[in-house]
Parts: sequence; structure tokens; C-alpha cells
Amino acid sequence: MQSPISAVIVAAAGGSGSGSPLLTELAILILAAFVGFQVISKVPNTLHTPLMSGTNAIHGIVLLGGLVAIAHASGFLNKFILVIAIAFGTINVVGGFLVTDRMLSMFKRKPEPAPAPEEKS
Amino acid sequence: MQSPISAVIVAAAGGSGSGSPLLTELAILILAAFVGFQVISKVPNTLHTPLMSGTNAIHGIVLLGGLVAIAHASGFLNKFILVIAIAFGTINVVGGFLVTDRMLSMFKRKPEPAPAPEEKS
Amino acid sequence: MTATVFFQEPNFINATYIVAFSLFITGLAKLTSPTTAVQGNKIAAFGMLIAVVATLLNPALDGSDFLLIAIGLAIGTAVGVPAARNVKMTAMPQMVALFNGVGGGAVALIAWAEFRQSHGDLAAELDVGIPLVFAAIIGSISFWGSNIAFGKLQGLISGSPVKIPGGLFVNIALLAAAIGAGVAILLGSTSEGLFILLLVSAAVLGNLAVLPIGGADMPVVISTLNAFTGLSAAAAGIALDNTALIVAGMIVGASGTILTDQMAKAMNRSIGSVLLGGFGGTAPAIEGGASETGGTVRSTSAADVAILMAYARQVVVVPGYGMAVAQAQHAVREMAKELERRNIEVKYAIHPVAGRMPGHMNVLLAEADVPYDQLKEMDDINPEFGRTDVAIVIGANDVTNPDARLKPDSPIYGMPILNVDESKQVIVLKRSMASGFAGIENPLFYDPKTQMLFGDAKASVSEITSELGAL
Amino acid sequence: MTATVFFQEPNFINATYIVAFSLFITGLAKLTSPTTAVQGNKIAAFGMLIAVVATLLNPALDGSDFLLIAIGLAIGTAVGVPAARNVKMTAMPQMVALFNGVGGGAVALIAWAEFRQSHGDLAAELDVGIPLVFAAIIGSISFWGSNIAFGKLQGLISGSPVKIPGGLFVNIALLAAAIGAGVAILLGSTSEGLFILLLVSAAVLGNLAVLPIGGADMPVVISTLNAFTGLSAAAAGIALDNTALIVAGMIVGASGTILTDQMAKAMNRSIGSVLLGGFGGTAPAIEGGASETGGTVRSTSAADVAILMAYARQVVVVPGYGMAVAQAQHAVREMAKELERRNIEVKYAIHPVAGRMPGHMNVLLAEADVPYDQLKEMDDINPEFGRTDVAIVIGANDVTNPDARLKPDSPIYGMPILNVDESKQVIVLKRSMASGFAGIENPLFYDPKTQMLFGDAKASVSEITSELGAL
Ligand SMILES: NC(=O)c1ccc[n+]([C@@H]2O[C@H](COP(=O)([O-])OP(=O)(O)OC[C@H]3O[C@@H](n4cnc5c(N)ncnc54)[C@H](OP(=O)(O)O)[C@@H]3O)[C@@H](O)[C@H]2O)c1
Ligand SMILES: NC(=O)c1ccc[n+]([C@@H]2O[C@H](COP(=O)([O-])OP(=O)(O)OC[C@H]3O[C@@H](n4cnc5c(N)ncnc54)[C@H](OP(=O)(O)O)[C@@H]3O)[C@@H](O)[C@H]2O)c1
Repeated sequence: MQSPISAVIVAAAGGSGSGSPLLTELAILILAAFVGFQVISKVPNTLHTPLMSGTNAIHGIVLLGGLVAIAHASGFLNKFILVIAIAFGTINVVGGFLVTDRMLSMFKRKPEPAPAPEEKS
Repeated sequence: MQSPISAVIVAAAGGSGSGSPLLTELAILILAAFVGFQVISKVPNTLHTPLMSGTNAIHGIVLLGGLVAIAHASGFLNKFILVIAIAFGTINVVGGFLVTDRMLSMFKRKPEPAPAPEEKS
Repeated sequence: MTATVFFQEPNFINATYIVAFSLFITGLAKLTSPTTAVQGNKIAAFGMLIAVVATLLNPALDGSDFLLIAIGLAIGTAVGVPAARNVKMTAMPQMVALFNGVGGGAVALIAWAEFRQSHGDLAAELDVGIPLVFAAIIGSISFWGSNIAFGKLQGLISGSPVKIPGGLFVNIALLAAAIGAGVAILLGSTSEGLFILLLVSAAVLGNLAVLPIGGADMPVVISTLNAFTGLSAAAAGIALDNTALIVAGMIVGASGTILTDQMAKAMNRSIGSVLLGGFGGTAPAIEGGASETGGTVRSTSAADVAILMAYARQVVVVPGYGMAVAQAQHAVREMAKELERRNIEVKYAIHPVAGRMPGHMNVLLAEADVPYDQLKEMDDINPEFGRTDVAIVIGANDVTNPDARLKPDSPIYGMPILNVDESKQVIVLKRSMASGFAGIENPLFYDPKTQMLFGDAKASVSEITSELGAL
Repeated sequence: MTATVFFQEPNFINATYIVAFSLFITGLAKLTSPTTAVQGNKIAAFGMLIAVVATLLNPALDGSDFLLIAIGLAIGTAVGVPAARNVKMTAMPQMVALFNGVGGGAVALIAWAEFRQSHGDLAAELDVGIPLVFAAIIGSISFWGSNIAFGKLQGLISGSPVKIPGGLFVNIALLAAAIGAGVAILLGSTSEGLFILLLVSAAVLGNLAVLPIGGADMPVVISTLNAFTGLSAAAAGIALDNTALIVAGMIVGASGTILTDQMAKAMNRSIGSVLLGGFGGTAPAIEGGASETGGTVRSTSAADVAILMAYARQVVVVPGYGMAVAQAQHAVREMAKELERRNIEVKYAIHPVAGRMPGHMNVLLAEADVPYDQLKEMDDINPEFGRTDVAIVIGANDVTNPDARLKPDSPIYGMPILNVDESKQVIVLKRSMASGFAGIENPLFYDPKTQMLFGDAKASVSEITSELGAL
């Protein structure tokens, strides 16, 4: 797998290309935080409650953690714990998205009174 | 370096924890694109020219590429190419930030006529 | 079988995760406008679906795993779907608390299972061990804290602050115990007892931290715990090397933090003072005694209110927490229709923290089919009160309190309020002279322009509507 | 020496990169407001500094490397600093083009050096090889394209479109050649000739793609190439496994794309039609002949303009590309001061694409110390023209053309314009009846309310100012 070029690069960087995977994950983490801040700071007050429940649904992604972990789990108790975790995660996901959808679909779509805000301003 | 826990996880994921480094970099790339879109779409028209030159300065980061590459470069021509690359990158960085600063510092800071926009709206 | 093998490759699964989190971000971005919000939520849900499906492609899953997963998914769906379908709009805060809690619980359980699976050996690889310990502590706090918040809002536990002897000191000790156990594990201990101590300390901390906070402050608490669950999910993602968890968890962590901050700011309080507790519950203590202090109060009847409104040109409805309690939103919509039939202009003045959640009033009124262009935000409606004939305050209190503008020593001084007192006539619908969430007097009720219509908001509004019809 | 060793660890260097790109993002976010923009730029520059310093900690660098690096840095600084210090504000577009070009050139050179260093063996590891080939092609296009753009704007090359025989076909063939060479290399060829063919095809493509585009369209081109350089930097980052390059490059790629789109939109054209060329250069062709078509033109003198303005209550200045050409911004500021001394209200109407870069007018007027709260954006000033006594158009043309509102077959129909024709009197300062960038007639000049003051804008404005002083 080590071609001349990557060997050279890795050597140059002092042993490991982009540092430990932990650092790469840290980079991802920080970028995600910026995305979160940027996207959410644009949400109008009106939508705060649906937003709260929408983001709430998104952290139901922990369900994936249960699915990944159960693949390598052994023993009754471990599996049992993870089934509960999966059930919890599912409640979080399914309930969260459904309830958000219910709330949002109640916002009546009427033509906005003011002309659509100018894109360039 | 392989502890029991990571061995188990890696096995479970089918050979490699978070896939190839390329995919991790792809994730970073896409997050960066979202950040770029989100941040920049908020910039008012007035600041477009300084913005253009500011982002221009930021891609002067290629200078780093030259610095990394010269460490493992051998032979006159390779080193020569990289010295030019470094010079180019430096022009991009130094010139870009300076000129942006010049432009921006000309924007007179007077109290805004309208009350500061409501944070929550 | 080559196709299956390709789909089961970790690279394919991880590429799918990138697509999934891109969909989350796109969906959230679309939540910024009411016209695209429904679609945004669906996009995010679709992202979740493909993330789950991709994870199920993992070749390490065998038949018995799938059985267990099916059981878990079935239980979760059986609980989650009816809960989400049947919850009343007024009960949203506690529903969100519940969903948030189970998310945190899932993180804590996964961390526990991973600990057991590694036979307690977290010390060997700290970049897995540290996030796992963090996830366990935060997840456990979030689970128990959210449950208490749910209990308080649902009325299962007393909404008023429960004073804990020792208070802050006990909480710090519990946190220290949880962290201490975590550090011991990371330094090499493989004792499961320690891990359980960690989970239990965090659990007790979650309980004790939320119990002393008044029921009315719960939304801020839930929002904080929402951010916590997000962060714990991100930590679990680092431990499990799962990009989807890292990105999605962190986005929620960041957004929950902003939301908490905005809610606290709109209430003119610091997050710290909310979380240290006590404030939200002083209201009941004053309740009943409030009417004794100075000023005269004019009480009126539904018939008089109907006449007053029938001759108005513009009526502004100012809803508050009481409308949610009385579930009067549909009755309010009926009243507005009756007014509009008479060519009277009706607007709704929505204070950002009216009710008990940001946007609480918007959601309730949207449920009652009030078009959202009639809902005016505070900054838009405040200049209007001067030319408003009748402002009808339905179960709102603090958000109309002029002391916030006028009395520097008032606890809510500086909070932006609806300037209801500038309109020509003010009608206040509430059951008594009791104070609202902040537990303070409201001089608006003693204003000569103000008339009180005592009684449950829903009953009073319906009565006004029928009086209007009879005119 | 332990400390040095710690700092030289790749983990430390990479952690620094994370800090660096966080500073870039924070800096860019602060560019959203004029009050924080200066600080934002400094924050981003600081991020760059620590990224460079961290990279220099790389233990693989030896003494001779440092010498070479020092030479490179010195040359770059010696060229970049004076260029940035001395450039005139009116020459900003070409300066940005130049800085952008060298960035792209650096990427292409790095890719070339890496190719040579690997002895041409890019096939073995495609996740390095593919981004490297991409970086080489895009970097080379960006370098040469930017240089042509610079040449056109600086007047070194004719600004009018240079027709290339074969046009689009030749460009497609060049792109195919570059990609073909890249694919051959990725499939296993180690011939350096192929790589040079790749660079040269891309270089010729860069030249030929930009040559046919009129000088006035260059900002859109530069913005596109800016995005290109960003993307090529990100690709180089993937090849070199460098997070800082990936993130920073991609952010610029995304922002350049948005900016290009906004510029094209504001000009009511598609990016495609700009990049396919030809349009921007039709202006000179019509020049001189424009005044022949119908309508009468009233010419006036500086003294008359001064009297007209002296009795106005509100004067709106409408600057355009001609103000930039004449460098009349300081003279305009003087005139405005003279008017303000007489208690006449002066506002500036800034069209988003007046001049040849977005924000061009803002930068020029800021240079002349005009406070930015007097600069009104199009949507804010348009309702004002109705109550404006005198609108003085200084070297603007297309952005005031009423045909955009009224004549559906006009090439600029649909473009939002400044409704100068609604004010009571219009004064137009330009040198002739020649058309502007879009190469079309402007009926405003034939409007009975309009008077033309012919001559160089700077001279005309100065004359008006001295007439005003003499009144
Ligand atoms: N929105 C948020 O995000 C949020 C979160 C946490 C805290 N808060 C706080 O909550 C408060 C919100 O202000 P608010 O004006 O909406 O509410 P409020 O100040 O809490 O007052 C609600 C009033 O409604 C009346 N009420 C209760 N049940 C009723 C019924 N069935 N029929 C008629 N009236 C009824 C109560 O008086 P009676 O008992 O006399 O009927 C009470 O005074 C603010 O202090 C805010 O800071 C808001
Ligand atoms: N801002 C951007 O981002 C951007 C980018 C690319 C293209 N564009 C395009 O550029 C145009 C900008 O409109 P604009 O109204 O600012 O400019 P314009 O339509 O190009 O007109 C400029 C006018 O200034 C006059 N002028 C030139 N030199 C002069 C001098 N020394 N003294 C006095 N007058 C002088 C010219 O007339 P005489 O020759 O008769 O003096 C010309 O008609 C739009 O069509 C826009 O789409 C803008």
C-alpha cells in the first residue's frame, strides 16, 4: 500500500501523514460545530420550538452507535443493554421527526405580506 | 497500539474503523464547503471586494504545500520549482492580507444610523 | 454477491454517512423559513434513514444480531410513534424532554456495553477511552435530568423547586465522584463497579441538578440537556470512529448551546442563574398575595368586552402561558374570525418568550389555523400599540409587565416587553391576581385603562365570542 | 530539547492547523459587518501566520531547506508587500487577479515537484495521484487565466474580446488533452513529458478561455478563478494529507462560487454567458455611434449645475465606472462637503454592480473618507428618488438605464437599476455619448429632465465645487 510518494510524504511529516485519527476527528468535530453555529443562528424565533425538537431528533443518530456496537457484543447482558439502547435511540429518532413534522405542518403557508427579502442585501 | 476495544471495533466495521483516510478527508472537505457557503452568504454587498481579496489571501495557504514538499524534495530542479512555489504562495498571502486590510481600514466607522439589528429576529 | 460485498465495504458505508450528514445540514438550513421547514425536517429524516440502512449493511452483523435489532427498533417505534402522534401541542415541552432523555440514555448504555465488551480495558487506548467516559457521564446526566424535567412539566413531580440540603456542594461532590471513577478507569482500573459508580453518580447528579429548578425554567434546562445529549453522541462517535455520530452530535451540541443562550437572553437572565435553580418556583409562593398591594383593579364582563371590541378598528391579541394552560387557542381563533367578519383588524403580538418554550405561542396558534402573517414579532408590533383600540391579553403576564421598562430594581428590568400599556384599552383575561412565571406584581393590571376579565381563558374567550355573535 | 521534540510532533502541528482554520472561519465570519471586518481580516492573517510557523517546525526540514524557504519567503515578501502597499484603489481588480494567479501557479508547481519526486509513479496510490493531477490542471488554468485577466484590466492586453478561431472547440480539445494526459499518468505512465503536456494544455486553455472575454467581465472571471485556486489548494491538501490546505482551500472554493453567482445575478446574466465570452467587448464597437439615434440631448455647464444644486434640499450622487476611471472620488467628497456646508442633504446611491467589481464604489468612496452610513444600497435609495431634487450621475451608465425596467427586448431587461429618472432633475457627467459596459443606448440621457455635463468626471466635479464656492 505504501507507494514511493506517500512514503516520502509520511517521512517528511515526521512519521504520520495527517497526525492521529483523533486529530482528524477533532477537525471534523470543530467544523461541525461551526456549521451548527452558522446554520442555527439564522433560524427565526418563530421556529425555535420545532427547531429544538428537530435537532433533538437528529441526535437520535446515537441509534447508529447501538447498531454498530451490537455487532461485536457478546454475552446476554451486553446484548440486552444494547437492545434497550437501540429502542431508546429509535424512540428519539422516530418520535422526534414525527413530532417536528406535526408542528411544522401546522404553520399555514400563506403568501408573505412583505415582498420576498432581497437576496443581495 | 491495538487495544482489545479498538480491535473489536475495527473488526466489526469490516476491517477499518472510519474507512480510508480519503473518506475522512472527503468528510472534512464537505463540512468546509458548508462552512464556506454559510459564512459567505451572510456578507453584505458592500464588502464583496474586500471579501474577494480576503478569501484570495486565504488560499495563499498553498504556501504550506510548498513548505511541506520542500522537506522531502531532492535534486536542483525540484527544489528550484518549490522555491518559486513558495515565493508565489508568499506573494498571495502577504499581498492578499495587506491589500484587504488597506481596503477595510478605509471604511469609516461611524455610529450606524439605524439601531443595531435585533439579535433574536 | 459482488454487489452486496461492495455495499458492505466500510468505504461505502462511510460515504453514505457523509451523504447523511450533508442531508442533516441541508435540512437544518431549510428550517430557517416556515415555507421550507417542513421539507427541511423531511430531508433530515431521510438522512437518518439512509444512515441507519447503511449501518445495517455492516457484514459483521449476523442473524441473531438482526433479530435483536429488530426487537429494539420495534419497541422504539411502538413507543415513539403513538407518543408523537397523540401528544397535545401544549405538552410539547415535556415530549421533547422525553425524547431527549432517551437519546442520552442510549449513549450511556452504549458506553456501558462498550466498557464491558473491552473487559474494562479503556486505559490501553485513551483516544477511545476518554470519549467513552465522557459520553457515559454526560449521557447519564442528560437521561435523568430530562426525566425530571418531563416529570415536572407533566405534573408528576411538583413543579416548584425542591430544595436539596447541601445543594451545590452535593452536586460538585457527585460530579467529582463521576469524574474520579472515570479517571481511575482511564488509568488502568478494569472494575465494572467503578463504571457503575460513574453512571450512578452522574444519574443522581442529573436528578439533583434539575429538581431545584422551577417547572417554568424547564425549557432552558431541556435545551441545555439537548446540547448535552448532542455532545455525548459526538463523543460516542469519536469512541466508535463513526463520522455520522461525530458530525450530527456536534451540530446538535452547537445548536442547543445557541438556543439555550437565546432563551436565557430573551428572559433577561444568565444561563447560570437558571441552572442554579430556585427562581422559577417563587411564583407560587407569592400567588394569592399579589392582589393585596396598592392600586385598584377594574373587573369587567364578557358582554362589556364584546361591546368594546365591536367598536374597535384594530384589536391586538396578546397570548401568554395562560392560553396554553387553558388550551384556548381554538377559541381565540373563533373570536378573531368573529371580529374579522365585522371588518375589525386582528393581529397577534408574539413575545419571544411568551409561554414556556420559544415559539410556544406560534405553535399553538398555528395549530388553531391562524395564518402566520397575522403573528407579529415583538419589534414589529410594539410601534402598533399606540394606534390599537383594544389589546386583549389572554393569559399573558410577565411579557406585558411595564416594570421591565420602568422599575430598575425589578427582577425583570431590562427584559424587552410588549408595550401593551400604550394601547387605548387593555383587557386582561386570567383566573386571579396571581403573578406569572417571574413571581412579581404587574402594574399593568392596576392601570386605569385596564379591565380584568377573571376566569379560565378558554371559557372567557368563548363567552366573548358568543356575546359578539349576539350583538 | 524535549520541548522542541514535542512541538515538532505531527500531532502538535496538526492541532495547530485546526486552530488555524478555526481562525480563518472566525475571521471570515467577522467580514460580515464593516465594524468587525478589519479585525476579521487580522484574525485570518494571524491564523495563516501560525499555520506557517507550525509547518516550519517539521523536523524533516534541514538547514539547506530553511535557506531555500527563506529565499522563497523573501522574494515573495519583496514582491507582495510593495505591490499591496502601492496599488491604487482603482486598480484593485487586477491586483486581486495577480495574487490569485500566483496562488494557482504555486499549486501547479507543487504538483509538478511532487510528481517528479515520486518518479512519476502516481498510479500506485490513486488517492494521492488523482487530487495531484486535479490540482495541476486547475492550478495551471488559474495561473494563466488570472494573468490574462490582469493584463486586460491593466491595459497590457486589449480589453476587447479576442476572437479565437475554433473557439469553444479548441478549448474542449485542450481540456481533453490535459485530462487525457492525467489519466494516462494515473494508469501507470511515468513520463514527465506527459505531465508537462498536462500543464501546458491547461496553461493554453487558461489563456484561450479568458482572452475572448471582454475586459469589463473580468471580475466575474477573477471570482471564478479565485474559486478554482481554492479548489486546487484543497486538492493539493488531500494529496499532501494536510488538513489546513483542505479546509482553507475548500472554504475559498465555496465562497468564490457564491460570489461569482451573486455578481452574475446582479448583472442579470448567467455565469455561462459570461465565461463563453464576447459580450463585454461589444461596447467599444458601438462607442461613438450611440449618440446618433433619436431624442435630443441637453448639454449644460458646471456653473449651471452648481446653481441647480445650491437650491436643492436633497442631492443624490450616483457614482459608476467612470468615477473609478477618472479617480474622481476625492473630488466628489469635496463637492459633497461643500453641499453639506449649505445644509443640503447628500446621499450616495450605490448599485451593487456599479463599477467593475462588487463593492467597487464603496471601496473608492471609503478611500475618500465618505462615511459609510451615507452610502445607500439600491433598495434603500430607490424609494428616495421621488423626493430628490438633483441626482448627479458621475460616470455611471448601465446601472441607471430605464430600459432595464421598460424595454423587454433590451439585453439588460430585468436587471434591477437605480431609478434615477424619478428624481426632479438629473445631471449626467461623462465624456461623450458613448455607451457603457453593456454597449447599449441609455434613454436617460434623452430624458427632458436630464442635462449632460461632458468632460472627465474629476475635472467636471472639481469645477462644480469651485463654482459652488464662488456662489
Ligand atoms: N417562552 C420561553 O421560552 C420561556 C421559557 C421559560 C420561562 N419563560 C418565562 O415565562 C414567562 C412567560 O410569560 P407569559 O406572560 O407568557 O406568562 P406568565 O407571566 O407566566 O403568566 C401566565 C399567566 O397566565 C395565567 N393563567 C394560567 N392559567 C390560566 C388559565 N387557564 N386561564 C387564564 N389565565 C391563566 C396566570 O394567571 P392566573 O393564575 O391568575 O390565571 C399567569 O399570570 C416569562 O417570564 C418568561 O421569562 C419563558
Ligand atoms: N460591479 C461589478 O461587479 C461588475 C462586474 C462586471 C461588469 N459590470 C458591469 O459594469 C456596468 C457598470 O455600470 P456603470 O453604470 O457603473 O458603468 P458603465 O455602464 O460601464 O458606464 C460607465 C460610463 O462612465 C463613463 N466614463 C468613463 N470614463 C470616464 C471619465 N474619465 N469621466 C467621466 N465619465 C467616464 C463612460 O462614458 P464616456 O465614455 O462617455 O465617458 C461610460 O458610459 C454594468 O453594466 C455591470 O453589469 C459590473
